[in-house]
Amino acid sequence: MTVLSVRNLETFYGAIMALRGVSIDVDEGEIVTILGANGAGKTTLMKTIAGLMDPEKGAITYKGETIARLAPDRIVAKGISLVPEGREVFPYLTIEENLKLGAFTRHGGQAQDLELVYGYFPILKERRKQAAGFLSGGQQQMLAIGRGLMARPTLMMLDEPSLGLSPLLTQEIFAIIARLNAEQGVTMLLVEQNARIALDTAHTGYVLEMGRIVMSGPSERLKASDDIQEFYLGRTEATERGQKRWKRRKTWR
Amino acid sequence: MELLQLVIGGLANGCIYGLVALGFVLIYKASEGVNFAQGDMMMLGAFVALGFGNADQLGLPFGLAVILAMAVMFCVGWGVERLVVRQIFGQPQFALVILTIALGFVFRFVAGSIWGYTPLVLETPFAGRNLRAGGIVIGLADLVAIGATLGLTGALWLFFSHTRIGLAAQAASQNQMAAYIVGVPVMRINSLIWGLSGAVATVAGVLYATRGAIDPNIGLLGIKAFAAAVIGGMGSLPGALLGGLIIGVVEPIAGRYAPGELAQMSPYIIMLVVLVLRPGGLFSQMQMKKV
Amino acid sequence: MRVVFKTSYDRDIDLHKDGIHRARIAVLLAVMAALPFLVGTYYLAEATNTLIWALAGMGLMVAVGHTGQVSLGHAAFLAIGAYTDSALMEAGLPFVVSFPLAGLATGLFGALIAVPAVRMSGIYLAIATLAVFVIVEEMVILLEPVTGGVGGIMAPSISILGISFDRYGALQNFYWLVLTIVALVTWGYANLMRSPTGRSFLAVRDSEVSARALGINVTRTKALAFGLSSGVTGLAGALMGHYIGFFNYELFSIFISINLLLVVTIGGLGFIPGAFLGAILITGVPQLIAILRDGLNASIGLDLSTIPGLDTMIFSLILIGFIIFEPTGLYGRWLKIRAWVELFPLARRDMFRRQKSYLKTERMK
Amino acid sequence: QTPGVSDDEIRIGGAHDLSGIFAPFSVPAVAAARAYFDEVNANGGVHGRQINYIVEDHGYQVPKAAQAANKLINRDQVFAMLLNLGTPHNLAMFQMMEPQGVPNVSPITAARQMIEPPAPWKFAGTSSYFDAILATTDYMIENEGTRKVCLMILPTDFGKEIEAAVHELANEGKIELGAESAHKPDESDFTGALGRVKESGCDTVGMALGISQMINAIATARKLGMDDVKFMLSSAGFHTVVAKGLAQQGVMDGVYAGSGWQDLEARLDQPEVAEWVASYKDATGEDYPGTGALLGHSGAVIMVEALKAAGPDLTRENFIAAMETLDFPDPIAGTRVDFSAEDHTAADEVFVSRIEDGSWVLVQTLE
Amino acid sequence: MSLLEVEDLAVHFGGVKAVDGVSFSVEPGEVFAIIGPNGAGKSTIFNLISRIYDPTRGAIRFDGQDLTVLKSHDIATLGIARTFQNIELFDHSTVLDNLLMGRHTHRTTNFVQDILFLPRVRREERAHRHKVEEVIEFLELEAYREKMIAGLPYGVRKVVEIGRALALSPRLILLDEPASGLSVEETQDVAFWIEDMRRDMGLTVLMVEHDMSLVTGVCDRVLAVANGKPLAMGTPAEVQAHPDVQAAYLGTGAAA
Ligand SMILES: Nc1ncnc2c1ncn2[C@@H]1O[C@H](COP(=O)(O)OP(=O)(O)OP(=O)(O)O)[C@@H](O)[C@H]1O
Ligand SMILES: Nc1ncnc2c1ncn2[C@@H]1O[C@H](COP(=O)(O)OP(=O)(O)OP(=O)(O)O)[C@@H](O)[C@H]1O
Ligand SMILES: CC(C)C[C@H](N)C(=O)O
Ligand SMILES: [Mg+2]
Ligand SMILES: [Mg+2]
Repeated sequence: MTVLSVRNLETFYGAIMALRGVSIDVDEGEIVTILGANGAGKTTLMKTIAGLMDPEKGAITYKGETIARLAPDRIVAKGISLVPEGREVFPYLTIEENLKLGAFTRHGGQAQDLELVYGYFPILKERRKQAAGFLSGGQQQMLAIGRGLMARPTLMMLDEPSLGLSPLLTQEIFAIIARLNAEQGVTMLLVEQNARIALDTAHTGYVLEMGRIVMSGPSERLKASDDIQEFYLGRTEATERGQKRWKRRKTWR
Repeated sequence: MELLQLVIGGLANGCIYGLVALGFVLIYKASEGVNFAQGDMMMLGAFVALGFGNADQLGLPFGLAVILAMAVMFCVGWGVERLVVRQIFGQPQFALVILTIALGFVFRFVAGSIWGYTPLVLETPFAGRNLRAGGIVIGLADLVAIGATLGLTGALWLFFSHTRIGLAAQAASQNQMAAYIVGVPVMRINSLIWGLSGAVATVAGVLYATRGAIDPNIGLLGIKAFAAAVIGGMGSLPGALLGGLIIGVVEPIAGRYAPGELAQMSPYIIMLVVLVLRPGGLFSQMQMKKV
Repeated sequence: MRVVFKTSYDRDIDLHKDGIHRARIAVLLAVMAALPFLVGTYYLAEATNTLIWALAGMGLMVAVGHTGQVSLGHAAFLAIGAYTDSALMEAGLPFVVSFPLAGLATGLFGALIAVPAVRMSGIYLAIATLAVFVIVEEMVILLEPVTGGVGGIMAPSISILGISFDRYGALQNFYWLVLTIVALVTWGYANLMRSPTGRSFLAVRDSEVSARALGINVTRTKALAFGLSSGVTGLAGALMGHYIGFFNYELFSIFISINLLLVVTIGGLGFIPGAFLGAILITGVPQLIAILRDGLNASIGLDLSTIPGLDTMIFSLILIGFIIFEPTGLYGRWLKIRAWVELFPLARRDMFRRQKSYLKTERMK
Repeated sequence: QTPGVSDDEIRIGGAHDLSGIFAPFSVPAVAAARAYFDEVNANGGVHGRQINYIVEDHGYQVPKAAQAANKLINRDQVFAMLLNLGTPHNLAMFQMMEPQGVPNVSPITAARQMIEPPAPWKFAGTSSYFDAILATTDYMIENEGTRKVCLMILPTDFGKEIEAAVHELANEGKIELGAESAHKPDESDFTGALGRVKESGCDTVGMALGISQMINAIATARKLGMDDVKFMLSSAGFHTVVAKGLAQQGVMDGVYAGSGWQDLEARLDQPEVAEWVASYKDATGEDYPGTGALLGHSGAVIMVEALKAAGPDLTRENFIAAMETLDFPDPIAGTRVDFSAEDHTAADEVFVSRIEDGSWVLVQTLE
Repeated sequence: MSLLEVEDLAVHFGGVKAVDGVSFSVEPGEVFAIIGPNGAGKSTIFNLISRIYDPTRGAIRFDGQDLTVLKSHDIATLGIARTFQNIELFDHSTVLDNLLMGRHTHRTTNFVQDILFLPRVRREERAHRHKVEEVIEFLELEAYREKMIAGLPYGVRKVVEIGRALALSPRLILLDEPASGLSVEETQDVAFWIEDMRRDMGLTVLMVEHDMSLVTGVCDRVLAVANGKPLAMGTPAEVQAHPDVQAAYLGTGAAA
């Protein structure tokens, strides 16, 4: 069943049109990833779904309900949580307060989830009484992910969760994502630059370029595509040192 | 002995600054915005209380009048947020400064239109009643001011540090987007806080009114109270109180002992000294950014 | 939209991006210079007043708009400029000497107080400058031999090369004098903003850490900006003194500081034209309200002046309207209108809709 | 062609503080003046001309006062100015009025500069603060045993005038000077200054503060047990609300004020006064006309009387000449208006009043 | 002589020993990487070099000059430029202006000359712009030249940061996670740029990076740190093979 469906979404920053008619579907229990180059509009899409930005046109339905133009806090209350790009932690609050705020819309069961998050990221437990603003970049990213988990969402949107994380932690994060999805049936919408691990984890993928969806399908099929290999997976021959630099034109343009 | 007398009077006076300062801090804590109409909200609160309480107006009992006035001013604060402040949500803080400077004029106009510009005296049960203890005289009004201020500061402190909404308000001031992401209804919390600051301003206004007469321009006191909040370290409730008390106590002591013009300058000199030594105020809430 | 082809770096360096732009400025200047022949005394005096406010606004703009230093104390710099200029003229110096000296003295004073103040920012600096303002105010009262104390002084009459530039005796000349000064300062200001100094101001405003990492001495930059800011404001103060003719410390009240803040923010923080737009708003709109009010009374007999304070109230509502309509200042709106005209008929309404925006704490520096 | 005068209209201007800290004076003054002009206009105006009173608001800001003067004189071409408020504001406007000789009638400030240095177009409403305090202090020396005077003032021109008067008496050796303290308009605790008063052993305090401040300071003094100290206020403190406010605080004895007019309350039984109070209430909805209303009314009366006296052929010269001939009683202010070529002050009396039972009671009238 | 020498460097924040006895030296023309788990103290080492923090102990020398006695704004004058992990651009200026601000250490005019815009200011300005255009061309930022930073996507900002550092014409450039948030394709560009910086511009590069493909691709030597302490140092291959590094940092699928 489709939990989230986005139809012909257009979003502007003033005069700049960042989304030019985007349509995606996310099925229940699925992990969907969105790939796309810099400035493609991935973050804009996530923010529009989360209610942080107002679309000019188009529809967003979540479990059959229209959620476009709702206030963001109402959307969270419906079970959609976003781990935003660039951490966005509360710098003057302690780590524990940050995490507790993650569960703002919920009542009860916080303590248990707090332990769960601390279990994933022991460093957060060690520092729990410290102001979040002094954490290292990667630690803040852990906190942002932890905070997203605290909401116990039914649809979790992650905008570049691996940003600034060590290789080890990146693997762990994706393991957590896969496990939450498998064990608790949390639906995931994932934006990630590390396309390899994203496609390995996701069931379905979309490619967003210049504010438009240019390609979509099951991850396996995407992985097999030449364009994806070239531009998102980085076929190794092209990166060898000393090799002449040339760019192949993307065939969907 | 005389010094003690000065200090006590100063403390009571400082409490009024502190109370107005609390209003500033409330709004700052929830949105990092500065409400330049805070002093005028105090003025309006005093007039509303006068409208309910004075014999030639509605003539309600004093306590009831104050409570009703607080309720009315809660609605005024709340409404101002809903109708006006919300329109510039997410815009640079300067917009709020201009907006509230203009709102101050509107409040003054409203008060002037209803109650006129001639000073009026609020009738209170404690005006002119004094307690004497060992050569020290304390006005009943002073005691009420000190008590009310301590009570309100404590209650607000508890609100911010120990309630879900208080924490959410602080979160909202630090990062509005993140607060929304975790489901905090940022705008509704702002309305609430504006309402609260209206109610707090009313208490300050009533206490101020016990010391003389009120007219639509008493909101000017807001500037000094704002300074008190800032030297306390804007954003800290105890800091606001402390800032208010410092200014309140310095004033009479300097008035008594400092020569000539220095007496008038002294609160400002103290402000300058505090800020030079602690550029973020006494209870500094500033941090260096981690890069 | 007109596309400008850039063929040399000078295209970017020049003040005007193309000939049309340059021509527009020239026409504006010509009209301004011809104003005394086009309008009567009332409007000419108002124009002079507006120019002086724009000058003061540009002064404050350097601090608030370009280095992010908020000041509630700029009325003090107006005062210092006015009193210094008058004192120097009383001492026998001609205006052409006393005037720049007044600016210089005010600038030095500003830079001096900026040194301990650079560690403060935002509201903290605002309150520190407010305190400085009050102290200056007291000093004005105390320094009675120079300032006339509470009683105040008459501004000396200006004459240059035997020609009178007195505000009341020769308003046209005074207007031209003010116009010349304002034009020169605007030119210098525009130069500053296209030069390394100006860029270092912006750098300090947006990120102090980065500025340091690029080798910018933040303390010195801020002090310089504050000094320039107070210097220009001091010049405006001197002119304001001559314009009003009589002043005591009450001329330079906290309300003047607040009005100046309105000028720079309503106009558009960080944009030179914003200072002019803001000055027009702050000086012109109240007059316009008064004139319309008189007109209503005369035409349909509706006498609004029976409601005390209504003028100020309407002005406040206009301010509120403006700030809700365009929270980042009039200049921003002007740019949008221009974009709309240039794109015509391609512009779409939704292109100018305000997208939701969010604030983050400013307590992290 | 006289500016501001046409066959059926006379334009009078005024720059007031209708939204700033002195609105308590200006607002009722303008209301009262308007009410009077409306009455006159309803009865056909003066020599067939309707009076058009153009009112500008300067909010107690000097630059705005200069703008107002520019508009009134250069755009509206007013014939004369009436009830302009504020000393520096008046002085700034004088710059523009002087070259044209625009008559300035009854400005709301009792500073001496309003008529000094003398000029044909300058007229003041009441005696200056200076004269009032001189006279009042004299009275208090005589009747209240005042020997040593302390001062608590705002550093404004009216504060300075009071200071000057007290100093002059001290120089003459009539009194001794005690502690002097200056204050700010937003000060609200006077314990310290009163401590100095106590220490220097003054029996009388000359006070020139804001209205609320004076109530506060006197109440504080009584609270501190300074029961035998007398307070002397100027016309700026001669306000009904001061009497009422101090009564609320339970203190009122020994508070005196010297001013250029009489308080209304005691004279409500006089028919003219009662009638005016009633009509003022009707016109404004305010309960009770205060000081400002009284000043505004008497200014308007003077203006109308002078216009009448100047005759149908109105010029500024014959207006000024007419002003100088005025001599009539003003029952509302309780004064006698008499101008002459040498005397450009309307009412030269000084009335010393004292608060009793929450009301001002006249204790002496001095010429 | 080494260009940059760090000796027994340490800084403590309250109880947190962010950096605790780190020593290394960077040779001229070298590309040197610091890797390590999150919170290991990598950015803090950068912050110590740029004098944002005062070290608790230890020495930092650049070209023989002791950096710890300098102010943070003096560092750039010596020819050390840096980027920030979380992007610290001047948000309300254009890309071009951001890059021009990078030229600050090369200005010789004072503010009076600037206000009068003397011919000399113009001459210098042309030179600055020339240099900046080179950088723009190098980093392929042409499309963004006149854009405000505030509206740029994350990836472009990262590149502008590099550009601003390059505009300074430094001798040593410190890059804090230059490839984070970049796609594989863009990361490859970064690799090429680093190559060129070293080869064509003669720059020495010190970088922090989590993308091991970039590290192995361009670095000569790698220092691994954990908990503020050094873990291993050597060629990329050596360090990657180090068991402690694998356990603390790379995890099982070390190839990534
Ligand atoms: N605040 C803004 N103002 C104007 N334009 C913006 C703003 N934010 C983003 N844009 C534009 O919208 C487009 C989409 O940006 P978005 O941040 O969604 O990209 P993205 O796919 O998330 O990129 P990245 O991978 O770098 O995060 C970009 O072209 C960008 O220039
Ligand atoms: N100013 C500070 N105050 C308190 N602690 C700090 C401060 N700066 C850094 N720390 C702490 O020092 C440790 C090292 O931080 P640093 O930013 O150097 O990590 P990093 O190695 O760059 O990590 P990442 O890969 O996540 O960016 C962290 O635990 C951090 O919380
Ligand atoms: C009205 C008076 C009480 C004061 C007067 N306006 C002044 O400024 O001097
Ligand atoms: Mg993005
Ligand atoms: Mg780091």
